[in-house]
Amino acid sequence: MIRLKNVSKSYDGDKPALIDVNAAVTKGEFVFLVGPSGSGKSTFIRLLLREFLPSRGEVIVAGQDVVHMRSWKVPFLRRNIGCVFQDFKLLPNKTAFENVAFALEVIGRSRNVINTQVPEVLRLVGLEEKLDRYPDELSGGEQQRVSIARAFANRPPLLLADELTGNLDPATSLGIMTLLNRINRTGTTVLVATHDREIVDSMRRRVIALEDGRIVRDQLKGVYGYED
Amino acid sequence: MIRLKNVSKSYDGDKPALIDVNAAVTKGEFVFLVGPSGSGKSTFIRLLLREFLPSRGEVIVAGQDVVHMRSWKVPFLRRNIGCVFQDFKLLPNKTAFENVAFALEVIGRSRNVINTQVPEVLRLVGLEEKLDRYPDELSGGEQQRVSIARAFANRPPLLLADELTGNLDPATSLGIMTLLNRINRTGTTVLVATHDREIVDSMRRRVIALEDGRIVRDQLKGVYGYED
Amino acid sequence: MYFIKEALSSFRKNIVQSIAAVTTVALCLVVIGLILMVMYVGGEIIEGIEKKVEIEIFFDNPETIQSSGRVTARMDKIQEIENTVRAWSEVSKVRYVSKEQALDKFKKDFQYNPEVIQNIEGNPLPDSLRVSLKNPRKVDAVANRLKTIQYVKDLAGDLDKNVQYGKDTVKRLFAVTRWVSIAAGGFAALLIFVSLVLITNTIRLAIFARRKEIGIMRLVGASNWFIRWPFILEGMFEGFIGAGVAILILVGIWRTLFTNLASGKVLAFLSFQIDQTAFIKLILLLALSGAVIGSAGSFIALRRFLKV
Amino acid sequence: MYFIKEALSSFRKNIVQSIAAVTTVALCLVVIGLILMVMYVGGEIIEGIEKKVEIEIFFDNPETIQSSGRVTARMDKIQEIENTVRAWSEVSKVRYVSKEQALDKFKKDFQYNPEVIQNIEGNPLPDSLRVSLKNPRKVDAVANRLKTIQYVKDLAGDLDKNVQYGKDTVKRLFAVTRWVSIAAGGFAALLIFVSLVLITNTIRLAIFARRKEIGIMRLVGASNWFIRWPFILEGMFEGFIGAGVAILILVGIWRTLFTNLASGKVLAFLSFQIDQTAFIKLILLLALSGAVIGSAGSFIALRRFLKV
Ligand SMILES: Nc1ncnc2c1ncn2[C@@H]1O[C@H](COP(=O)(O)OP(=O)(O)OP(=O)(O)O)[C@@H](O)[C@H]1O
Ligand SMILES: Nc1ncnc2c1ncn2[C@@H]1O[C@H](COP(=O)(O)OP(=O)(O)OP(=O)(O)O)[C@@H](O)[C@H]1O
Ligand SMILES: [Mg+2]
Ligand SMILES: [Mg+2]
Repeated sequence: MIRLKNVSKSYDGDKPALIDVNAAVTKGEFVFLVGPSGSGKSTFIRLLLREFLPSRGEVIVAGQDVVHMRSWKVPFLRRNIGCVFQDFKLLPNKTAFENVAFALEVIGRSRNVINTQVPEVLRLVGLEEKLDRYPDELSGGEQQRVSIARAFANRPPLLLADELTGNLDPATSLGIMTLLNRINRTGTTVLVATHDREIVDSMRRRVIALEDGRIVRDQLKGVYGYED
Repeated sequence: MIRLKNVSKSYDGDKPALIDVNAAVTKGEFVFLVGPSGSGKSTFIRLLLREFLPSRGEVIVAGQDVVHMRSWKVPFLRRNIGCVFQDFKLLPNKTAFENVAFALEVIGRSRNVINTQVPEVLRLVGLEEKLDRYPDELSGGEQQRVSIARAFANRPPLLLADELTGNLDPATSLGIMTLLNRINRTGTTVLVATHDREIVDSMRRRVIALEDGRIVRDQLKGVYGYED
Repeated sequence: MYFIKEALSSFRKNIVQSIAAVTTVALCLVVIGLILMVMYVGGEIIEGIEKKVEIEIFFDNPETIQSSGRVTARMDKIQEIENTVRAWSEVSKVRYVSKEQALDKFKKDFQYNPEVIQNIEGNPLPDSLRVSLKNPRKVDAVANRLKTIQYVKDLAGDLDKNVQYGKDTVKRLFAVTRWVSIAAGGFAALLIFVSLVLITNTIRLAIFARRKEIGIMRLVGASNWFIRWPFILEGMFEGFIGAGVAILILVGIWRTLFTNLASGKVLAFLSFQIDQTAFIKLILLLALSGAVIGSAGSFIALRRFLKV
Repeated sequence: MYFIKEALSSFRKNIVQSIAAVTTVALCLVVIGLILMVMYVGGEIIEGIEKKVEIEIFFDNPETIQSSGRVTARMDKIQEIENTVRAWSEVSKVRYVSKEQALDKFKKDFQYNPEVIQNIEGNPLPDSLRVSLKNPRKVDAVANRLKTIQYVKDLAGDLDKNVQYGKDTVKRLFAVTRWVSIAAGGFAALLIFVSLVLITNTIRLAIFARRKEIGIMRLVGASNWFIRWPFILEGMFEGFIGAGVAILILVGIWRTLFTNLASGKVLAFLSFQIDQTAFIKLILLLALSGAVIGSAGSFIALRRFLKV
């Protein structure tokens, strides 16, 4: 599903955010991406989405070479990836409903499907009462949940999540993780970048640990880390 | 330092975000504000900053009646409050350095003071190498730390922090909390809204718990909660 | 349809930018519309002045002709010339002015100098034909052609002296009208150019302010055209409304001017008139260009944010 | 100073909006500058035409005077009138036209109708004084005052007939020039108004796009003036640069027009000239108004985001 070969990425001139990263995630896996702040987790995820190109190396997502992909094909790649962004990236002029609906409109779903599916997804993340709120009328955690709902609304084969639960209390986090688990069990590949030691430790899934842009650990049934 | 009397706040027409809240924080205290997502923590903090007025009740900060305050006095109130915002609220057109410097320029500090103090503060949060980065060239956690640096750059008597460590790994979080502790010991009143059970439980400070807009617990040397 | 709904809701939700765009389009079109109106009216006036250019053929006095022995059928010959010339496609009107009419005119011109009139004995003035042209700019060619007519040669003798059209005056008049038209046209072109730049500027600013939104849409997998259509429709919509507002303002100005002018005495000598069709054409032109400018502006402004 | 540094860096960092604002200011000022120039030149031309209005005093023929027994010192009396009138503050020029000069002119006017000239015996034309005015609009008053001079009464006899200034022509001329000025002035006023709206619009859009930033500044404790100054300075700066660009463009247009016109023959009869001072004044006016508009625009646009 995902393969990175000798990938490096440096933002213009700076010391690289990712250095010589090699990783492979097979279809249906559930992977945590951990590492201290600024270690390159978001960069990793944004490379998979082709938000930008790597400085060096090869990135293959769902069998497609992301680096040499024609630019008109990029939207089609992204439609197969659901992504929860660290800063949510909600459209400020659309309500929670419309934000989620947009991801479905993009792939041409009919009004009918949208009208039944969107409230359903928002219910799953506990926002059934806030469908018509604009992002700035939602609390931080609620915005994050809208972003989560949008990411899996169209049931993509690959789900990326950057700092999935940073603004959520432990109880809600647990609910979301259970949800992800269920989605994963239907065959979706899931990659979650997180700082939440509690969650990583309790789930015991594969853990890839980054530090200063390098992979320092890649462990099946891993834990958050050894430190402190 | 802070006193709320029968405070309610409802955003236009909706079910209220805070209901009949009474709380008092004395000078020098260290208080955690906890509660599930959407329970009103951010609303609580924004009332203290007079980002908006309560629907009912009295808010007193540093001896001043915030509700009946003349609007030209508001900037002076805010200069005595350092605040870490849940969404960081960094100026996109200013570098990390300039963002922190702005908080000092506002209170009329000289260039000299700024040039020595700002790098010092940014060093404390571990960003000494990224002074000249713009916010969108920083990782989520780094942005959060710039926001933290800005909040205590001018050594305000009151420090508010909304979701202080949501984007930080446990090690960095611990560093920040140690820093806050030190600042608190110099006499600064600190109020932290957080979901980080680990931190709350390890610090054993006063905990105010909100649920659905009501204070459900106010406990000295408290812990995050009983759930799960 | 999805795109239209999307465009309308975006128009509503970004009302500040929408209003700015509509205002810009409206004001620019009002200015352009006004200058087009002025150019139209000015053109009519200039045409009116140019129409006054006429060629005069002065005929030799009958006595002179008599002496050369060709008296008979003089009026027939003149009639013949008149008919021939009237048939020419360039000619709009041919008028015969008799000796007596010429003298009347002369007396009127000199009414304040009675001495001049008193000292004239008999009627020394010649009779003449006055030829008006459809297109006064052809006056040179027509005059030359007139001089080749046998009867004109017969009756007017010294052609250079007797076939006249104030060559220099005409030249100067045409030079002036030409320069006025060029200047007005240049100014109008400048205004149109300026308007285009200002409108695309406004739209560009509005879209620039939403570049983050566009980025988000792209990250969620929207194709370029999926993003573009609502913006283009919104621009078109704004252009349309702007043109509508411009039309209302223009009609208002037009009405006030007309009532004011009709009540004053100015209308009379300016022969101020625009026909209905020209006005309707102007309106449609404005509405259309508003929509085109709006959508084209959006399209252009979007380009730089849609590089995948 | 802090605010200036802040304004400059903001100008640089929001380059898209800055360019938009500068372009808008520049283009609007170019259009306004052009119309002011055209109005200035047009005013000169109109003044030139109006200057041609003159009052003619035709004197009765010496024979007539002789018969009433007052021949002596006729030229002295005319000289006397000339001197008196020349001293009047409204009068710019007084010119004596003798019988002979008048006849020469008459002969030239009628060169193509030799019969008319041949039939005039002697010189029936009168001698006259031609009075030009500084302000041609006072022609009525001056004419009436002329008629009260004793010598004029003596020498011109029938005053209504012999003191002449083409009353109707003058009235019509003034009506036309008045309407042209009003129309041009109205158009200029409209352009200025439109420019103001468009410029504040652009600045408003730019500031609107940064409303979040303004909100953040306020949350961090910045006072309203602390926020406002950089924006105002930035607007002033944009206005200044815009005016500078406008001036460059205007000078460019001016130069090209001048060389083109000077080489053509048009310059001659339009007596196309602007004096240096007027042009410099225009430039300074534009620069100043650019800065004022820019800063005022910023100030206005900021208001709604600075309600604490
Ligand atoms: N646009 C950018 N330009 C320059 N440097 C950048 C940019 N984005 C990120 N960086 C740098 O790259 C490094 C990795 O960033 P990244 O966002 O991947 O970290 P992260 O692991 O997601 O951190 P966090 O947990 O704080 O979100 C950081 O040092 C950051 O400063
Ligand atoms: N501008 C707003 N307009 C309407 N409702 C709002 C607005 N801001 C917040 N709310 C609602 O008020 C409630 C409390 O919001 P608040 O932001 O205080 O929650 P919170 O405790 O900070 O949650 P989180 O932990 O997710 O940040 C939520 O239900 C939210 O939907
Ligand atoms: Mg990150
Ligand atoms: Mg919150």
